[in-house]
Amino acid sequence: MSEDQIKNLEAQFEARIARDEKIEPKDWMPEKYRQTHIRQISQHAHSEIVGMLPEGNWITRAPSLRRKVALLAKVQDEAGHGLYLYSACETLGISREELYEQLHAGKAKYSSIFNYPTLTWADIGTIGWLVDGAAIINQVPLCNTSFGPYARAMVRVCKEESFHQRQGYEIMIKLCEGTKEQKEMAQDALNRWWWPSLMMFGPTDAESIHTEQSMKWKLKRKSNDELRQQFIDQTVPQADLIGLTIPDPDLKWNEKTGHYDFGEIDWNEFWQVVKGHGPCNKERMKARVDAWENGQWVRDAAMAFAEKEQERKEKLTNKAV
Amino acid sequence: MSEDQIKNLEAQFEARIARDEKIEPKDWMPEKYRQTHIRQISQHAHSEIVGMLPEGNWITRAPSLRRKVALLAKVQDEAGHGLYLYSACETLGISREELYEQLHAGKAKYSSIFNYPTLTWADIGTIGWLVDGAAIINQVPLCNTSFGPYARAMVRVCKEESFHQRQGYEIMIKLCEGTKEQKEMAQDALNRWWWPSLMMFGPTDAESIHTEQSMKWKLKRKSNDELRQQFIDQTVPQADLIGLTIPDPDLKWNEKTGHYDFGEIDWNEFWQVVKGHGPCNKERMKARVDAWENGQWVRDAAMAFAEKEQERKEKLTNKAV
Amino acid sequence: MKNETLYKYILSIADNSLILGQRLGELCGHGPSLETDIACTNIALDLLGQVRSYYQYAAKLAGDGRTEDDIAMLRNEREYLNVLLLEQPNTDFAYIMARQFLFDVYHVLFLQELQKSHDVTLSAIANKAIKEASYHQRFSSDWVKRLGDGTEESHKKMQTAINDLWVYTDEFFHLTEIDKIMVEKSIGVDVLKFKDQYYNRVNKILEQVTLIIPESNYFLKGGKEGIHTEHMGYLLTELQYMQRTYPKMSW
Amino acid sequence: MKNETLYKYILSIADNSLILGQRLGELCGHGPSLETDIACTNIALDLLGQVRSYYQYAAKLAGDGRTEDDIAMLRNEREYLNVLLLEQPNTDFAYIMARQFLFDVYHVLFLQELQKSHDVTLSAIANKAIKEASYHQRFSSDWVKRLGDGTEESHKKMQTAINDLWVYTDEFFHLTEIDKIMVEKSIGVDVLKFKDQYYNRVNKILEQVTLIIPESNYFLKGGKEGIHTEHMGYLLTELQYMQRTYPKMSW
Repeated sequence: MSEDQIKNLEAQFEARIARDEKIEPKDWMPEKYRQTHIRQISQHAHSEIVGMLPEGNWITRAPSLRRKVALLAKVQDEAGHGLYLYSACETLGISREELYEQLHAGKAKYSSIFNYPTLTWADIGTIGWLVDGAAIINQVPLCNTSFGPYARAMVRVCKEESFHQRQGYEIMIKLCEGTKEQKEMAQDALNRWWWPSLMMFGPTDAESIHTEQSMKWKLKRKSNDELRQQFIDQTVPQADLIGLTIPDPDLKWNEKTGHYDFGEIDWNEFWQVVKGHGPCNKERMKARVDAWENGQWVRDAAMAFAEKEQERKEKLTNKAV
Repeated sequence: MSEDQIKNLEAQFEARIARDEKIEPKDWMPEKYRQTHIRQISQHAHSEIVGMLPEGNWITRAPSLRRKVALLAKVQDEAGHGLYLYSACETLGISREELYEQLHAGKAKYSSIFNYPTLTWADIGTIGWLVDGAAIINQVPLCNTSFGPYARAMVRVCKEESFHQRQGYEIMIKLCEGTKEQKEMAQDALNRWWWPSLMMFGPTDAESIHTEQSMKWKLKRKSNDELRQQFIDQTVPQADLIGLTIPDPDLKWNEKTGHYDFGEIDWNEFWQVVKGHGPCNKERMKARVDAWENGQWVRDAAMAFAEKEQERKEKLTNKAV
Repeated sequence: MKNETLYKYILSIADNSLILGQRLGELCGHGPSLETDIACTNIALDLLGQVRSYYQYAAKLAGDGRTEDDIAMLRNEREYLNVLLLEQPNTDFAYIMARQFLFDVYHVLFLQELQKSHDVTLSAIANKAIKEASYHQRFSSDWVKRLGDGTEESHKKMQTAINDLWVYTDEFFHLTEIDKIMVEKSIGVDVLKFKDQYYNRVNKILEQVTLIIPESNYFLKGGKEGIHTEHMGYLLTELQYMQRTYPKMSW
Repeated sequence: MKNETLYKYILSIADNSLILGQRLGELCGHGPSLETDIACTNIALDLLGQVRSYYQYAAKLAGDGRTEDDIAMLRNEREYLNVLLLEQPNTDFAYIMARQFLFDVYHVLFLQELQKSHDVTLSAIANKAIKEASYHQRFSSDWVKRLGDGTEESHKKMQTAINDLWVYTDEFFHLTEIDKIMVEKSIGVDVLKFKDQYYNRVNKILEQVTLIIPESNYFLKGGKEGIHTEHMGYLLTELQYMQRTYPKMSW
């Protein structure tokens, strides 16, 4: 293809996106579009499966059968999200194995929030409430993103995430209605998860890269800071409602802007965790790599068996013929 | 050596034993004496180290700091017993590694009692009270056995075992003085450990082998059944004293014999466990083999380091010269 | 308690599903693939769903204010009545699937009979649960076959798992005093009825993939009488942690 | 509580020994040799002995009827004040010895200072404990050297352990508000005083056996404020099991 032809294709491509048409896997797309989507969708998929770990940590210790069942179902949903996000990613010409390798080699990222430990039962409520809450704010706009398989996956993900978010908040309500110990547990969890949750929206706009291109491709519709503000404005009243205090002395309602002002985020902590030195980065990666490596013989066996079955079937067919 | 010479040596040897002289490792001894002692001493050593496992199972869950410390110390004593019994055995010309190999390959035995699980805290008391109690009855006569290193090891072992036995009984006293739940826990443990404890004295005399030879060498002074009777006669009043019921409906005092009559032992269970099919045989062996295999690199490193140190020392000496 | 025998009988059924569900819950996020993770979680969810129905019924019978959670999480080890097989640890995926398979075949046969119980609640629970159990059986049989007839390594691992867990299968067919009374009253299941069928089904699958059927005259039991293996205590420390640490709270 | 600051300060010392003692207790019977088993148990025994003295003192200060065991075993996770290093699992013998070594060097330096405390009880406990800690330090340093300069495999394992645990060393030198008040009152130890000495000692041993001193600007902390790692919860389920399950009983 000549450079002109490519330019032409690109122009048509951008026009389609501008018209809100969906790009499908078989369609022509610029290599950068493909790469960016592989990176973002896989990062999203990895986040789902790494995200199973902190919550999975409380399955055996859930305080009631009802909560145990709900938590199991939630973690299972995350595995499901991982599954269809990996599938969406595979339509771009990369295998799940390759994506895993990138994760295990530390080349691919996942959401930093999952590098914090779950220390009490209230953390499970808080993750649902804050972490899923933040995720939804990040993800809802993606239901209309330009790449079809990703957009469709996100519709389903967002629906389930909302359910998880409500379920998490309900755990918190219950704790806050409970004994002094339970309420303290809830407050303590909020104290520990609040700031990491704000960091989920990424660096401030001033420091953020890729934004312009992502806006054009509808991978992003609002800036990090706008989304963060939206999250804060939405969450503060929820905390108030159940009598929890946001651990930010600078937080206050600003009549003029119609938003909450808030304190300075500890960006040192943010970068420490992003760079792999958070409280659980090593454990999370070890858990994933161990699961993968310990499962190798199982996957090999399944493959070998499937091949044998195929052979048996073929023999049978040949005989029949 | 001619046959006559050997017979002569054997006669002298038996005479020494008959005079209660101790046989020392450097002394001449019949091969059968050596083999029998290797078998018995190593079996005893193995019992000590396998015996660490059921009790070790409660170290992390001991109910108080005082009990945790006492239990740790007890298990440590058992490791110590293992250590000097292996040493006594090594004087007969076999290495600790070989002895371990025999154990791990299932060729050497250890006391079957340790193939029962410790299920509650009361089991720790019961093991001290009954199992150590039975062990002492088996072992006290060995303090005067003919083979010097074994006899001397047994003096120390028996002293510590008595301490453990009292400590175990004291745990039971405390439970029986406690709440209804605690007393039930004590009774339940007695119910589960009573019969296996009786089996510690081995098959009935009618079924027992090796006894005559062992009597001569003072490896044995009383028959299995006599020792078992002694144990029962000693233990029943101890149970009465703290209000526990021996789980044997046929148990009753026999005025005529001056002993307790007791019910039939389930010899099927005895042989099942001896043959390796008891509740924990597999787990115990796995724990030992795992410890040994996982420790290989550590022992290798220690050896390599020691050699390097030696070389360094030699170099230094050579330089000095 | 008026219906103490029935109450205990219910626990002996429910505890099986609880303990197996707990073991499967440990795995979540650590399986060999996302698909197996999801499937194992599904099984755990089914089992715990059944568990809740059973314990809710037991709680009603107890009538002393105890809830399903009190019954599930506040008994002492000696009061749990599950068979020993189900508390065995997640040694590797072969053990996990062998344990599941050896249980599922039993579970389906058991529920088939329980459907006929004169106790309508038990019969209704069984009626719902059997569909789930049949699915579990299909899943675990498939994996026994896959691993048994996969690679040399997987065959060896599956054989080891079957050998090690085999000693616990006979306990399914050990009738406790409670079982006998319940059978008498046409509430409980006479497990001996389908013992041959159980081993036939199991053996058929094993033979199909050239796994050797263990020959042993020695079996282990005790769980049904509340005498467990040393693994159980540790499982309970986690299962009970919250209920023990924060007594009488609502979550 | 009148002396709440002192009380918490004592816990922050005692919890270190308790949690490390608990970790060592898990090992008993599973070590690479009888000799190491005995030595590790010895260390656990020393630590738990110290622990008892500290908690008995704390119980006296609390004066609310709580015993050493209540304090040791009936707090919630957030109330344990040990540093994160000591709750890290017994991954392998290299980790166990590296963890021990990194603590022992600190412990000796800490107790040296605590001996000078104006609180006579703490000073007396320190006086006794320092002899034990010095022995531990000798033992663990020897093993760091042995594994560091043993085989290629052991060197690699020891380096990995040091690398992974290094991030927890800085927490020793993090002064909490309680620490500061106690230093102020000449009761507590100003750990910053011997920070350089600590790293000098540690580095000297590591260099001696060509282990690379990790260079990291990132450290982890939280334990001193009761914010632990995910390992802690599981450790506590076992440590607390009996006290939680059978409350208010005497053993």
